[in-house]
Amino acid sequence: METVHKTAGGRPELAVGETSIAMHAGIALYIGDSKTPAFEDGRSYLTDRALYYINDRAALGLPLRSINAAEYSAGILTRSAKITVRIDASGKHKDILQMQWKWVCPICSHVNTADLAADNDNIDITAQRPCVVCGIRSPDTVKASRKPAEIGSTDGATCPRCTFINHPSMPECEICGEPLKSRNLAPKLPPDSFKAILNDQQLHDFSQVTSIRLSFRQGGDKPFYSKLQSALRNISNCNSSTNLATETSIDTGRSTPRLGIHALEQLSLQQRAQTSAILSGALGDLDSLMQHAGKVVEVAQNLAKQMAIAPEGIVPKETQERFLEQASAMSLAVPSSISRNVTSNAHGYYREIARDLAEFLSLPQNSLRNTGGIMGLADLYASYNRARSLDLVSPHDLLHAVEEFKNLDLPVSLTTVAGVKVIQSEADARRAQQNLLKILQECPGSSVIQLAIKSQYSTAVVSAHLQILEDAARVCLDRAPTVLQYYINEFDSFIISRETISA
Amino acid sequence: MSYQYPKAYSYPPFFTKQPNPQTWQSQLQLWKDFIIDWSKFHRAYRLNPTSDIDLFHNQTIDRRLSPQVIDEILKYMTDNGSGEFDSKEFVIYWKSPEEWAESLYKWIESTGQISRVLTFKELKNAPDFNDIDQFVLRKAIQVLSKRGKAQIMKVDNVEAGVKFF
Amino acid sequence: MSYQYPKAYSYPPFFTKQPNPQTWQSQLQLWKDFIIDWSKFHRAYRLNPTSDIDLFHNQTIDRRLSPQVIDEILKYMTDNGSGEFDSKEFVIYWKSPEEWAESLYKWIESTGQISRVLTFKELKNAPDFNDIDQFVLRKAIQVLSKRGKAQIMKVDNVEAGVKFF
Amino acid sequence: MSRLGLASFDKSAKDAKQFSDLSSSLNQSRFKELANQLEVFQAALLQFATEHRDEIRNSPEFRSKFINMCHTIGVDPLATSANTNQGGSFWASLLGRDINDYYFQLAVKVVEACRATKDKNGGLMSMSDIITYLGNSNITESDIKNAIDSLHPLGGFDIIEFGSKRKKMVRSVPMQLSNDQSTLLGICQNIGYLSKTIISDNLQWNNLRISSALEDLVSSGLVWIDLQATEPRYYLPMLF
Repeated sequence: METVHKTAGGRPELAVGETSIAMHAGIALYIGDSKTPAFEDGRSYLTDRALYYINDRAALGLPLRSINAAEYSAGILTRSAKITVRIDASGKHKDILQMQWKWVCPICSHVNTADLAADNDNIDITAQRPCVVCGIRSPDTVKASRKPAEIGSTDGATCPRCTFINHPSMPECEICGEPLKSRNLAPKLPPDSFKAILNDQQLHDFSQVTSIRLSFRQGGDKPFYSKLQSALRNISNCNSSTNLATETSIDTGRSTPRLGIHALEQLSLQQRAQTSAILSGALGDLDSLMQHAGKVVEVAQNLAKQMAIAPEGIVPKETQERFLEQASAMSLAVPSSISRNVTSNAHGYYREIARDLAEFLSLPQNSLRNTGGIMGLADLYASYNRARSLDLVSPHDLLHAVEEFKNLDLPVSLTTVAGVKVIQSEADARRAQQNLLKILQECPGSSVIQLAIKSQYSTAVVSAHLQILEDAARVCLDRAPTVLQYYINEFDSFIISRETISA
Repeated sequence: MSYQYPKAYSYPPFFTKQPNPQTWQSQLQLWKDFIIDWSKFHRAYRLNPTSDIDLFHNQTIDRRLSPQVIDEILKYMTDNGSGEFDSKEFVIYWKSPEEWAESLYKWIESTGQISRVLTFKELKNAPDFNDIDQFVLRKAIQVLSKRGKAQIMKVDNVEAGVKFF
Repeated sequence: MSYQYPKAYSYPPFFTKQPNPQTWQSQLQLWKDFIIDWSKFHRAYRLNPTSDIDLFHNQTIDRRLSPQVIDEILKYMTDNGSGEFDSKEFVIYWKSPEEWAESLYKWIESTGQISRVLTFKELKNAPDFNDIDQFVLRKAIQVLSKRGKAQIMKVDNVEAGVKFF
Repeated sequence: MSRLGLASFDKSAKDAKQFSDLSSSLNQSRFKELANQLEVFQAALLQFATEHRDEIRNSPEFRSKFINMCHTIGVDPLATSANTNQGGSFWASLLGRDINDYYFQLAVKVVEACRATKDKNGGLMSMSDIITYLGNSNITESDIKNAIDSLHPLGGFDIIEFGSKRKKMVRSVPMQLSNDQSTLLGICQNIGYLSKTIISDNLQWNNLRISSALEDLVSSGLVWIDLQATEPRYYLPMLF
């Protein structure tokens, strides 16, 4: 039995081409016959190559090859069903027990995994690597807080260059990055849970373990057992046959080298069978997957809804931030009231697109001047992505990017004209209005469509500008029998000329 | 010498009520001035808003004011003291009752007819009063009586004439 | 291979001037493209709007364009540079004078006839020029002369030929 | 794609009660447990997508089913672009950038198709016409629907249905279709064209109602008129 690496998602990191067959939660792992608190509740994964046991404290894996036999004992009354697995402990697998450790950094609440190589006799905890995100080495005992001032100033590490009082465990100054003379913090013992194991000497050298027992507290034992049996049969067939490295993953690009024609035939045969099974199964899988997912997302959204009205104090800022980040990464339909405080790096990204957009609009052929200073967001989306042609930007991101214009003091702003979301450049809009006035000067009584043809602006843009000019009393209209026509507003000049006569 | 129509009269938007309030105000004013100017030239005292509407219809550019807009203009003129309705017809004050009253009193004084009673008919001998509209004349007299410079004399409750002081 | 009429040709409203100005604009454009496409296929240079109107008359669906609408379309094409009237007939530029001028000059260069005088008839030997319409050819030459690449030579005031530079 | 009813969340009267329940239920551990669940879901989905990456990419039917499935559970895979600097959205890594690009490219083409034909059809174009216009056979109507849904944040594009055949039309111009207008467009789809007699026979409307509805349709460019029939006929625009 060896420990394995876990993916960020808490699943065993599978080898190339390893496909998972079954997974069940609510399982307790007995080492030999005795229970261990660390493995009270976890998930068991079965793949075509190994049996894994994972919970938030540890990740153990047992290659199917080293399993001699698996026995099933049904659950009676309170005793839950169990599967006992006999292991060939002939030492074929000299492993170094590697426990994998997961700890949440109290500063930035990033989940780190640390490797603690513990070979048989001494437990040597290689110096814990600092938290990947914020670089703080996090002995559990230090109650870190962002504001260094809180802890005694003598305790803080003042930065030699900018005299900023840093948090004692900061490797370099938060402000100017000057490396602080890092006082070598004695590697503290890992979190208490690990100590528990050390105390009650439960920790075995797994390589000597001859049998483990999986106790199914939440049912699902029978299907898991039958799949385990069939997986073991496959492995034994493979052992007996030419030890063929069957390539089961679809993505042939990463296939392992094949051996001879015979192998090739069998491979393509198997693959065709595999893909058709998968394709038909896929949708089935998809449905079952989505059912499960639906529940999770629903819970997430209910919580998001409650967090929307939670007063600031109830949910700590960092956890809310982390949840938001996760939710937005999965683009959960998080209520807008929450997503307004979109995490900072999202803003950074939107500002990136906004700058790119501004550049795009500065090119003469794209300038808003051509369209009368106004462009609908959908049209912008089409022409901008047409120009990008690769790595297209989603409508949702484009909208957020356009909203960033005001922060970059670009002369373009997001507004709504006649119910349509548009971007408008004040300068070009005024220029367009002057242009329309000039056309009306030359041909008074033009209709919207005539103005649109002469100015090359869209009819929507022309009517928007006419509305503005009318509000400013620069233009007035004539409801001719069939069509609405526009004139330069000359009423005032009539009044003045009238006064000269009657004065 | 035929009447000189103002430039606005051949400006098509003149016949469309302008949505912009500011423009509409100047439009109202222009219509008022035009109507006064036109009726002064033609010494027309009365206007029937439903029948004589050729004033509001420019054949050459085929544009006309809609009845509602005509009403709004006449209401504007009433508020503005440049005319008022005498039942169905609209009386246009291209010369205001005050102006009429003043020139009437000046004539009474210059012809030494203070404290004499004159019939309505005799008053029409005043300069420029020959074709004065009865309604307007009466308004002028009211102005003078309010100023205590004239009084309508009644004989067994029938208006006989006016006495000036 | 017979001419493929566009789908619009069998769409009855295509033969009625659309009241909506925007729709009418796109209808004009459709007719222009159709006329150009049709004449290019048939290498027809001229069109008499009053006589050869079968182009504007779809027997199968019994719809035809009225003469006024035909005129509006031809006027639109003129403004748009896709043709012009040569007295009664309308010359269709399914290939614009500029394009003709370019291919003519390329041929003159490639055949080393720069600075030689060629008669109009000889010009028809240029590729694709065999059935070129006289009016269009002349237009092409005008384009070249404006660019200083060609000049019409006259002999005792009669056009004899064209010299290229 | 409307949010999962969250928009209708009513903050008003029941806040007080909500707070008391909330403080008791919403504590650190519950939240942590949820975070775990989210991670398991992400991992399971990632695992699934890596296994079925080719199906998702190649079969349009599978692709739109996958995306519709995501919509039903309130997850919008097309919401974020592929290369957000958060290392690419979860979905981009899941679906692969070319899926995102596929739908965003389609959205671009739909916008262009509607713009190009706006003058001829008044900004109302049938889904089938769009597919013909785009000339690419394996685009399905649900692909177009997903593309248009993704345009939702930008506004200006939506899908309306009318007529007994519930024909889907894409509307790219802000217009308010009155009921009368939609009914007439529906009939026009079935019969091929409209005329005053056809309408009065089918709907028994009075003349004023008929002519004003027809006039509205013409003035908004939604129908073309043919005056050379026995009586004026009104046709739906065609994809010329």
